[in-house]
Amino acid sequence: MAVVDKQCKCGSGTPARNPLIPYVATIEKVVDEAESGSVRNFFVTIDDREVHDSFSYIPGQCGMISVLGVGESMIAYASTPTRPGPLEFAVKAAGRNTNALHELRAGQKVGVRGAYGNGFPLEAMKGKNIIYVAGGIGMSGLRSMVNYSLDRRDDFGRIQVVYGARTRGELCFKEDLFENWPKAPDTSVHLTVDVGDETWDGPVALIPPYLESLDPSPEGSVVIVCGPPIMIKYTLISLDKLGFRPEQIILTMELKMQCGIGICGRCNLGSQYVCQDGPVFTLAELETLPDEY
Amino acid sequence: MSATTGNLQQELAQLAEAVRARAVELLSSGEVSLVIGHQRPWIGSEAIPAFVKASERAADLVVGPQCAAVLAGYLMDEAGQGTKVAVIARGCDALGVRRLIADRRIAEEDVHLIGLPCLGRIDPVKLGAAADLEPGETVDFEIGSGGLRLRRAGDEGFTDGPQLSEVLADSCLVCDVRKPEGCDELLGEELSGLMAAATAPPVRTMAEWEAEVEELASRSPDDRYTFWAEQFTACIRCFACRNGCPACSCRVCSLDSYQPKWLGHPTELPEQFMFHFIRATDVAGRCVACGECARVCPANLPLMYLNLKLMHDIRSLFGVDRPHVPQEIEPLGKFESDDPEEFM
Amino acid sequence: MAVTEHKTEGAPAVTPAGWQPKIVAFCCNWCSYAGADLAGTSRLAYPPTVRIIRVPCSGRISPRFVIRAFQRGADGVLVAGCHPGDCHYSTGNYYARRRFLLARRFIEYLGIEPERFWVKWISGSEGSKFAQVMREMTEAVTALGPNRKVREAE
Amino acid sequence: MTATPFPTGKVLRLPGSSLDQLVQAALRAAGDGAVLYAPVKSGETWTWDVVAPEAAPQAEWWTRTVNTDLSPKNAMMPQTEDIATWRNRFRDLEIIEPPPPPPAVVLGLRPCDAASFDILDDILYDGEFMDETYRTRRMRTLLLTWACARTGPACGCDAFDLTPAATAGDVMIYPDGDDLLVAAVTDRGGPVLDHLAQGGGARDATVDEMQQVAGALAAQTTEIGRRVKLDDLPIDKPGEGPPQAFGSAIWDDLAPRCLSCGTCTYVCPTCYCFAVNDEPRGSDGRRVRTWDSCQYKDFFTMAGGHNPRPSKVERVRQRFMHKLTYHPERYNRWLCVGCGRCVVACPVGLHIAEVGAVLAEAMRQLGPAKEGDLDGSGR
Repeated sequence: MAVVDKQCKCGSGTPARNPLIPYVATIEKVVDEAESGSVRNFFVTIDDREVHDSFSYIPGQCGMISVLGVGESMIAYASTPTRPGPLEFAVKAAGRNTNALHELRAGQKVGVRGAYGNGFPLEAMKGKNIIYVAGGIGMSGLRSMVNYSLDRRDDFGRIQVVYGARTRGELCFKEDLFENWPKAPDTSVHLTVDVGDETWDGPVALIPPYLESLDPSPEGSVVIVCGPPIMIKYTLISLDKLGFRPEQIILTMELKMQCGIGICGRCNLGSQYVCQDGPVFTLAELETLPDEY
Repeated sequence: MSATTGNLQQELAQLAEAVRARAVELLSSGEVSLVIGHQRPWIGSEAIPAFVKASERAADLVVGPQCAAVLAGYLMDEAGQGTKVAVIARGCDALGVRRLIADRRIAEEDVHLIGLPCLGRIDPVKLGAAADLEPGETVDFEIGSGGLRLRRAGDEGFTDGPQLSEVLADSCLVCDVRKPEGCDELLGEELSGLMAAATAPPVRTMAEWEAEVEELASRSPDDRYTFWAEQFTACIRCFACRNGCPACSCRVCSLDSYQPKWLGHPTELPEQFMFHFIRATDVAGRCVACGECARVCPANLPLMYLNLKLMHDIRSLFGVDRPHVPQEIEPLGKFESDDPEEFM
Repeated sequence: MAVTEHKTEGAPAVTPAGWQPKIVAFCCNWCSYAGADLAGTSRLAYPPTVRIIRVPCSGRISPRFVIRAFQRGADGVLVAGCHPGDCHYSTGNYYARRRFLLARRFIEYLGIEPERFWVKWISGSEGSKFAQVMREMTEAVTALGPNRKVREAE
Repeated sequence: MTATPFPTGKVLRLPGSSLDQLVQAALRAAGDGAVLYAPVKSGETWTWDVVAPEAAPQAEWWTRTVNTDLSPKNAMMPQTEDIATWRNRFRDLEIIEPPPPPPAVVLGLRPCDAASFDILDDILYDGEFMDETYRTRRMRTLLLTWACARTGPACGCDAFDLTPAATAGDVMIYPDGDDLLVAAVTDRGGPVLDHLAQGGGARDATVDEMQQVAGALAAQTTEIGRRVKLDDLPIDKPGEGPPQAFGSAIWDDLAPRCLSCGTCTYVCPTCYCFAVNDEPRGSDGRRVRTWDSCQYKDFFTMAGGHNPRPSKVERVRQRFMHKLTYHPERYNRWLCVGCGRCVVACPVGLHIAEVGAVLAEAMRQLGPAKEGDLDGSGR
């Protein structure tokens, strides 16, 4: 594409690909993460092999997945770039597009485009202990980072995963929670549910009090929180009690995103666009932005 | 409005004082928490809606033909918040509020209507043409015995302008409620000039206005389609006509719904027809002919020609004499067994 | 202001030879639909131009359905219901009568030829009337040619 | 923000009566198949649309009329535009990109409108992700900017660092009596003047002559320019806490009169927000981009129903904070060119002039900008 000098809008310059047009992709596999069927993980491969292989992203970035004829949704990648293969979108049925997505089966076509957003601050997190605090569907936003940090284990200190859901059945990525992650070196997985049942012998508590009972030390640590707004609100109070400073607390923001490339004017927190300058913000950054989310 | 004995400009000033005093009374007594009226604009000639919560701000309230906006629509947001809301209501405002009450969108006890005799509202497009004003030009008004007197930005005194009846909005020329009906109180009853003007017969009869509709209806189908196609192509789909209309009060509007999706997003002609068709047929029988849709339209579309046609047919088909006045049951909400029969 | 690439509607201006109109008929389930059924079982011939949409009552039909049909390519629309007094829901067609007395005039006012939008009361026993209405309507709409107004470009 | 200086290249003097020669020259320079956008009356309003060259207004239209009612934004970003169409046959989905638009010439847009495209470029053209449909049109469109012989009562370009003769677009046209002084601004403007020179209707003029006329036009001031002083509006640098203006009490006074309609955003040349929606027809369909307005109730509504800006107060604050704080924080330039269209079009008089004046006054009363603001000017 010809480099076009801004002052003069001239030059034939063949138009580059419109970033708003999705790539055609195929659903390889659909996995029900929650027994209630509310969360499904879609394994998606872009039909154009060359595009799929050259597709790069980092944990914390999002992509648009679209059922043509219904709409588009901005979903964080649940897969990690360190493991080549299909892109994974863990999707909760909430709106028109996600509900339509839940109707699709393996082999059907969707549109995907991405990767958008800043992703987690990997450099800043190097050498630190990481505490992942997830609630319900929030784990889909963190799983990519957890697997990434386990694939590059030496870059990071101690890893603790604190994850709570309404019931045992609602815990997502059970294979990781019960088999893979506990076996990783210097890694502990702490699970809790709001409502216990006969299949559950672990703690029954909301995340904030449970987190306080675990009493993670803020020394040399970073905590990443992801989940429904009400859970984040009270978790932040607990983290403050535990001595975590705002710069140590990393959050992922959720607003209405339509273009994903910072030009449709919808997902702003003050002058910062969640789809481009976010969705990952530290609490320190958030405190400088208007409280309008 | 023939030149009446009393000096209208003085009476308007007295009416304004009465309105401000009453607003202070209502606010300081706590009977109402908000008074909705009009205030001077920052620029331009049209007075703009005012939302007075503190009694010292009541001094901002103004009355007169430059107060263009119909205020009823605001009650959808403001009424029902726990305390009463007062509205400085001309005839059209009062009809609009009663429309919202009849549609059970707001509760009668949440609203306090302060009625005012009205000389009609000035249409800025007509004023601009008659007095050679540019859009946005700041100008002050006085009602002289010979008609409007204007003072443009930078002039010292007032100069004679057009007759008031030349620049009134179409809805005001035929208005039969310039002495408002169904208000909680009426101010200015003692102002003889204003009351005479408010109770005088309207400048034009509804039939004369509807004649324009009949003329359009008499054209060939292709001519009528071309007329409306050009108007609807100029429509920029800003929804101002819906948002200002007191009869358009659904909590979830079918124009915004996705399931079923009645209105497509493309602003191409077929969708523009659907937009205005749904708007007109949904308010048919409930429109209070206040003309707010035509006033707020940035493309100046003749939207009242749509509502007028439906009102004309409701009167001729169902014998509803004043279709714009809210009744207990709206014309399309009932039927008669001897309604006209054309479908046998 | 809509700068529209799709300014011109889809259908050609001149009527192609042997052209058959597309007529959409909203038939109330209890009378008109039964009338159409009877026309079929009595082997009454009428042109195959009608696409029937069954609705519970003529009162169920909102005038915007008619505009939607013209948008999607209908050349003629029929709304059929029970005769006043026969309505299975007793008052549905009375409300429909008022609504469509207005809607017919309003759709005409917007520029659509009146012969394209019919409203008829057809009872369950009037199979012949249904066939007759279909013949007359097809003839009228064919005379007018394809509908270009309010129609989406293909 | 320092204004762009007057052009210094080739200048031609053209009698107003031979405006069509300039139009033909521009169409030839724009490339074959170029279409002409010019002011056209649609219903009761003046807007911009593709017209035949002979149907374009005469030169005296620009003398008589201050500006069009709707902005030329739709020449670069139409209100309705297909992003793509698709054909879906269950297991094989095909997404088809629409053909690129033809080259175009926009005849006679005012300096404020031409400057609005420079502002939109910062967002839609130079950002990390370019809006390709906008960029393609922007690359293929020649802007002929017509300086203002007089300003209108609602004009306010001088309140937003512009003037009635601000240099913008590819070619500047300065009215000088019955003549037009035509000067190239960008390299793309050059060929227009070359074609015009060959046409024979124009003769050479000096740069001083043109700059003298331009200077006189640029010196005009407006009522809004005099009353709206935005220099006191502190643009807080990110990282210093929420902008002071966000917490101001003015929004509760201003917002109630808003109708939440889209008029201000749709007549505005610098409002670029859009929505993308699918229009399915059976298994095929089109993905359509249309204008959208931050004033609509559902603009910010998320799946599941949460809306961070549910009432008029938040939405009115969002619109004017975007123009007077958020955008300047990112791009160091107001998101407004003072064209005055919202001043005229808003049915309840809630527009950038009053809000700008009231907000600047509220910030003055708060005292000087915090020490973190280096030169105190906020920009």
